[in-house]
Amino acid sequence: MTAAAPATLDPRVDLGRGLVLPNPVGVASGTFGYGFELEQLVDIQRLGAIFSKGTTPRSRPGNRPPRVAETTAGMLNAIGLQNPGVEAVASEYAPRWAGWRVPVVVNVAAEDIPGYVAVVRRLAGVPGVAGVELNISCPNIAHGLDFGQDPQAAARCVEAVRRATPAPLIVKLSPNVTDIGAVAAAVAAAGADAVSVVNTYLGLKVSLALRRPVLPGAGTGGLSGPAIKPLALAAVRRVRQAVSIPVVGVGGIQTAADALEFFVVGADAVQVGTATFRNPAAALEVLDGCLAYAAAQGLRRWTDLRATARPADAPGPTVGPGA
Amino acid sequence: MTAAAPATLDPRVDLGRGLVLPNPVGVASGTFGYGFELEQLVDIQRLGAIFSKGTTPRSRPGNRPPRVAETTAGMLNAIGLQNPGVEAVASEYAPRWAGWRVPVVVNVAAEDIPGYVAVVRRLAGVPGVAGVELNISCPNIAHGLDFGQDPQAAARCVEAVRRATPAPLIVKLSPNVTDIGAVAAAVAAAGADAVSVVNTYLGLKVSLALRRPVLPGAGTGGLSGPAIKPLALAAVRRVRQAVSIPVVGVGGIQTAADALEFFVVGADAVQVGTATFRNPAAALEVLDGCLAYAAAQGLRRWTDLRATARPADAPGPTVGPGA
Amino acid sequence: MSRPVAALPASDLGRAVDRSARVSQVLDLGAGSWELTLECPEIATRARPGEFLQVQVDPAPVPLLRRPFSVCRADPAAGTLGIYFGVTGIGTARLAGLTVGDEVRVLGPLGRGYSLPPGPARALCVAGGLGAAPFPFLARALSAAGATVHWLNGAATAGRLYPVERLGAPVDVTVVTQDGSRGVRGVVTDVLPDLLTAADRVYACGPNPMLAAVAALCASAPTPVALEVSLEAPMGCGFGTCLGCALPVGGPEALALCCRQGPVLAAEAVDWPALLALPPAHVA
Amino acid sequence: MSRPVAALPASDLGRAVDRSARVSQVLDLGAGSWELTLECPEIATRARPGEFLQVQVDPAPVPLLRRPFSVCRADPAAGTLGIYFGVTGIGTARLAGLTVGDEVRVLGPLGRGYSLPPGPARALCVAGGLGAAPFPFLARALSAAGATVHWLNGAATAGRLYPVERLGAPVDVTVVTQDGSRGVRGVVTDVLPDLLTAADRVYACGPNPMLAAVAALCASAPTPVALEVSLEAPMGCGFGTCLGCALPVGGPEALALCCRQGPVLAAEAVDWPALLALPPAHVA
Ligand SMILES: Cc1cc2nc3c(=O)[nH]c(=O)nc-3n(C[C@H](O)[C@H](O)[C@H](O)COP(=O)(O)OP(=O)(O)OC[C@H]3O[C@@H](n4cnc5c(N)ncnc54)[C@H](O)[C@@H]3O)c2cc1C
Ligand SMILES: Cc1cc2nc3c(=O)[nH]c(=O)nc-3n(C[C@H](O)[C@H](O)[C@H](O)COP(=O)(O)OP(=O)(O)OC[C@H]3O[C@@H](n4cnc5c(N)ncnc54)[C@H](O)[C@@H]3O)c2cc1C
Ligand SMILES: Cc1cc2nc3c(=O)[nH]c(=O)nc-3n(C[C@H](O)[C@H](O)[C@H](O)COP(=O)(O)O)c2cc1C
Ligand SMILES: Cc1cc2nc3c(=O)[nH]c(=O)nc-3n(C[C@H](O)[C@H](O)[C@H](O)COP(=O)(O)O)c2cc1C
Ligand code: FES
Ligand code: FES
Repeated sequence: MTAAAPATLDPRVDLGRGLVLPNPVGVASGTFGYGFELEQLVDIQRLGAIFSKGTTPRSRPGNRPPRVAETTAGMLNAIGLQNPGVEAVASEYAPRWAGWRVPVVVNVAAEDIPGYVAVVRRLAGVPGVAGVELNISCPNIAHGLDFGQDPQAAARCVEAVRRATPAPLIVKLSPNVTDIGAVAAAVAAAGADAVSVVNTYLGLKVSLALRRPVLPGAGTGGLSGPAIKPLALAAVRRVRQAVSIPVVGVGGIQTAADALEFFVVGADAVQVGTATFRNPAAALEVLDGCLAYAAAQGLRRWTDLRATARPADAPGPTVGPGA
Repeated sequence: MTAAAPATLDPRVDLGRGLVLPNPVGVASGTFGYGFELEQLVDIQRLGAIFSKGTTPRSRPGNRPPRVAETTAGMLNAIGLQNPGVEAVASEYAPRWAGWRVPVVVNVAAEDIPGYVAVVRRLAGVPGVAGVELNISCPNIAHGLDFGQDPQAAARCVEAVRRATPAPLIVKLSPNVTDIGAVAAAVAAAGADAVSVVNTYLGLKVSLALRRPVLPGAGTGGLSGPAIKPLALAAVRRVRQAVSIPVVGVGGIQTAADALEFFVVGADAVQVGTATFRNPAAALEVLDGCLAYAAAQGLRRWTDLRATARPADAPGPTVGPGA
Repeated sequence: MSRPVAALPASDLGRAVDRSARVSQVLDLGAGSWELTLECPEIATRARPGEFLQVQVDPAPVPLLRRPFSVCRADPAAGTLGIYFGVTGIGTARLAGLTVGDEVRVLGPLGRGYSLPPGPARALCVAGGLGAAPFPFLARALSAAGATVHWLNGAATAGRLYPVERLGAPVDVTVVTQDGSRGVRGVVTDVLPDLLTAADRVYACGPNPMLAAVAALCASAPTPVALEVSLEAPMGCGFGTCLGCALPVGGPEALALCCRQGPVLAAEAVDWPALLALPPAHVA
Repeated sequence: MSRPVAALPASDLGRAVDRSARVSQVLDLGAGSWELTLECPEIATRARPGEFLQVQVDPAPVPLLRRPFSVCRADPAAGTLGIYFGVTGIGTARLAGLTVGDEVRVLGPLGRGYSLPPGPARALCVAGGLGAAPFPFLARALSAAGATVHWLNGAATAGRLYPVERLGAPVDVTVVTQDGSRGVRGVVTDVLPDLLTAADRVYACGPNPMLAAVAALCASAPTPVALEVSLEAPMGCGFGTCLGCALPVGGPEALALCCRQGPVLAAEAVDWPALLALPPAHVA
């Protein structure tokens, strides 16, 4: 696989409906604000995309503290969707994004379908908004589960949103499900242009000194970081088998090698999340590493990396995990 | 909570139907063989219980290699239930266990309900077998999912096994589900005496050099180790809310503090798994640490550690994770 | 920038840089406290008193997050930064195990620091234990700005006192220890009322209950004295994108970001009852 | 003990102990290879050639698993053990960064080693690169047992050759490098046929393709020569409970545990085609 003949890489990634990322390395929702903080620290214009903080119909103050807690090679967060609301995003932030080279995709959250619809309607056609990423890992009051934990509920939500906006629509899947492939298939059928895989895993940290969970309320938070990378890779592979729309891989990516591994299991693009907290330039370093690898290996598209069918290398049975 | 008056700890844990562990720290299935290897290295008789390697109706050679792969603060395994079959366990191993102080619980796996029933029948009444732990994270041919991923399938399996044996019956739950509480409730209603929470998480590791998953077959394996501790704690807490039978916590426990955290969220006993690979004496060190803590804190039962209802410490909304 | 829920000014991130810094001194101050000197000319030049650094303690992802530390000393001439810290967990244990020549990544300066008086003033620094960390830097800056500085240095026991003799700035010092092993036996708030009469502004850093008590005394003094406090919150990032470091600053819905709007806040901005109801930052 | 699927004898775990060992020497041998000396009298006394150690390289859980290394030297008098290793990933990088006085946990001796000839014999050790690791110990033991030892030392290039001069045992040495930078240009199997004629038994360690080629030559020699090879497998535990280190030793269903029934196996027990079809251990 070493590059004999010179080959030119096309670094772009088409996520559908006209959303073409200049390169496959974006930054994950909730880890990069609305792009303005890090603009002062790193060259954000080189990124493949910025996925904004989750944005709701109205402004939200977020959860009471503490909101983050470290775990082994991971972190839990229960921010509670603190955000200024879609109106501020559409009227104050988007005009600034309109002058940026990096596409900004607005991550959208709401408590019910009308809420999701209201947010995407407000964002429809707003210059500077390159697309929307639907965070369906929000509590679905009607069913007691998150929208993203039930294929039918997820599909209904996506159908409604699809009707409400002509914007490129990426649906961000929750990994806290029995079969993420089924949810992916449901939202693809409902009109998603692409899926992001995955959101955080339901976790909990205990304070032994206090004899109770560290985070308030139920004590649970979303686990992210290197600890979840093998789980996210398995999820991406499952989704890749279930749908043919583009897949954006996310979960524990710290290095270019991590990102390239997501391409191997079928991701078309990736997002760098928690790694930015450790290293504000993480996503750019991931991008540079991927480009260097592509050059060294003579890749022409990122999909060149996809795992080919596994050769039946040796006989013998194979059962599932935990065995 | 410092011990003013002297209090005496009762270290025992009653898992139901006569299975009383001398202390709450056992070793997890698949990480301690059938107890004989480590017998030569550490004082296994002080353990709370040994949960054996998964045992099937007939001997199994297991998966082809490679079978294990390291991840950040975790490991994947796809052993494929290599085991000598229930007959060898009942006739050769159990007689040796009969002379041991440490209770040995046989972990049981099969491909279908008749298989599970056959194994527990063969073990019923065999001296040396203190109980059975039903590993329902096995592919359920009829449904395409594991038994443990579907509350109804899990319940049917447990009901059949319950009828087939008078032995103490612990059901080991898969965490790869939308709601582990629902599965726990279903198996409790079906006659489980206790539940173990959790088995491994579905994960995958990629070899970039080979451009394919490291493990053979589908490439997925079960993730264990410190990386999953926050996930396992959340699962135990959810199960504790869903059932009133004893809960055995397992997942990422390395230290006494880790084990005590599981008691805080509602575990009655714990299992140490992957940590044994790093340190063959891990479970004993966890036990000693728990006993020292109990003495220092004047605990009388391990359940004294359970989180009391969280005070409404500060106002403000709280939503789910990943937000 | 994310719209802060509380209308407090936010720090200027344009001044922060992320650099690999060489450890040039590791000083064991006893009782589990340490001072580390880092070669980092750019940050040493930019830092102001009360600002903080995000230190990546290990190249391996355990611990995953950086650790926040106040700038304890900044010597632009030498190009060095100092941090003063106590070993309380895995991150600080790793830091204490560093040796001269090791490299750590340091992001800073971050946050909003203490405001220096515009003209000559009588400044009082109130430190509780490791809360002394920002004061060597602040005291020198205050002296340089023409202020007189009184340092009220409190700790549980003598061994836990910041060694003020390391200061190199002309300060008056009052020492208070809970066990009486040095200075006055008691807590800082026992002697604070007397010192307040001779102070125009107070700077405090230490455990939340101490800060709350100091705030109450400053507000209820015959002539109320302006107080700035440095607060802690568990941090995901340190630069305002995780929204993890919320601190209660008003009614139930008013939260400020410790890393951008703090860590130094005017005492009157803080919702003290809500702050005291939080679990200590070190368990989060 | 778990019933091994392949009916090969298993190691005696009763001899293994888990100890904290002090690093007493760290030797950079160049080209990314290192020799580490560990103070560990109990294991130094018990170890036999070809057995291995499970080394916990970091107190933090990254890397999580111990790393297996052959015993390269065991000096019961000095109470020391030596390992010879190449930096190939995070664990070996950590090991190379250790300094004298650091402590690492070492579990051993583990596995089944090379069998020593009962009486005088002509032994041939065939080493490929880092596969030299078990041979310093083996060569000394062979000499002590009255055998003559010929060491066929191969590597890609001179810098990657084990420095046989460190041996301190009377051995004949033939050096082969792929780039011809020292000794014969070529691979060990180029010169092996000649050496085989003067050998009663062959011991080999190195990459699987080399071992397979050596096995083919030993089996097809005019007088077939007994060969023992040391194999690698990704290991979860090192002591037989994870069942992770399976190696193909027979038909499709016959697997042996590298950590208990290996790492040294008789060449004829190995299913060479199946072994060569596996991905290299270092990607698992
Ligand atoms: C703005 C700011 C400035 C600080 N300045 C200093 C200083 O100059 N000297 C000093 O000794 N300490 C200071 N601290 C506290 C210091 O950050 C913690 O002691 C340190 O993070 C503990 O890390 P650990 O890994 O040893 O502890 P662990 O308990 O293992 O850390 C676990 C997690 O909790 C967080 N955490 C633990 N304690 C605290 C705490 N007190 N505040 C916030 N997060 C915490 C850690 O950052 C980490 O994410 C400061 C905190 C903040 C927010
Ligand atoms: C019985 C035995 C004896 C060995 N003796 C030596 C020796 O004396 N000198 C030496 O240089 N190497 C030896 N090896 C290989 C050595 O164990 C690996 O080089 C080492 O584990 C690499 O660790 P890492 O963290 O640097 O690499 P990584 O690639 O980061 O390790 C990732 C995972 O893969 C495993 N792994 C990586 N390479 C190998 C490998 N070659 N074999 C088995 N597992 C691997 C690691 O143990 C770890 O679990 C031996 C292997 C075995 C099985
Ligand atoms: C502090 C924090 C806040 C997050 N907020 C959101 C959010 O608002 N919307 C969303 O869809 N995902 C959110 N996420 C999830 C991330 O976008 C990402 O899916 C997840 O963290 C896994 O990737 P990582 O391991 O690279 O961080 C958040 C994650 C973190 C750590
Ligand atoms: C190598 C290996 C083999 C395992 N085999 C089994 C098994 O046969 N049956 C079972 O129920 N669980 C099995 N498990 C799961 C463990 O018992 C445990 O539930 C899981 O590893 C989580 O705990 P830990 O993080 O402490 O290892 C296995 C785990 C490992 C690592
Ligand atoms: S620490 Fe992330 S916003 Fe303050
Ligand atoms: S390494 Fe665990 S059985 Fe061999």
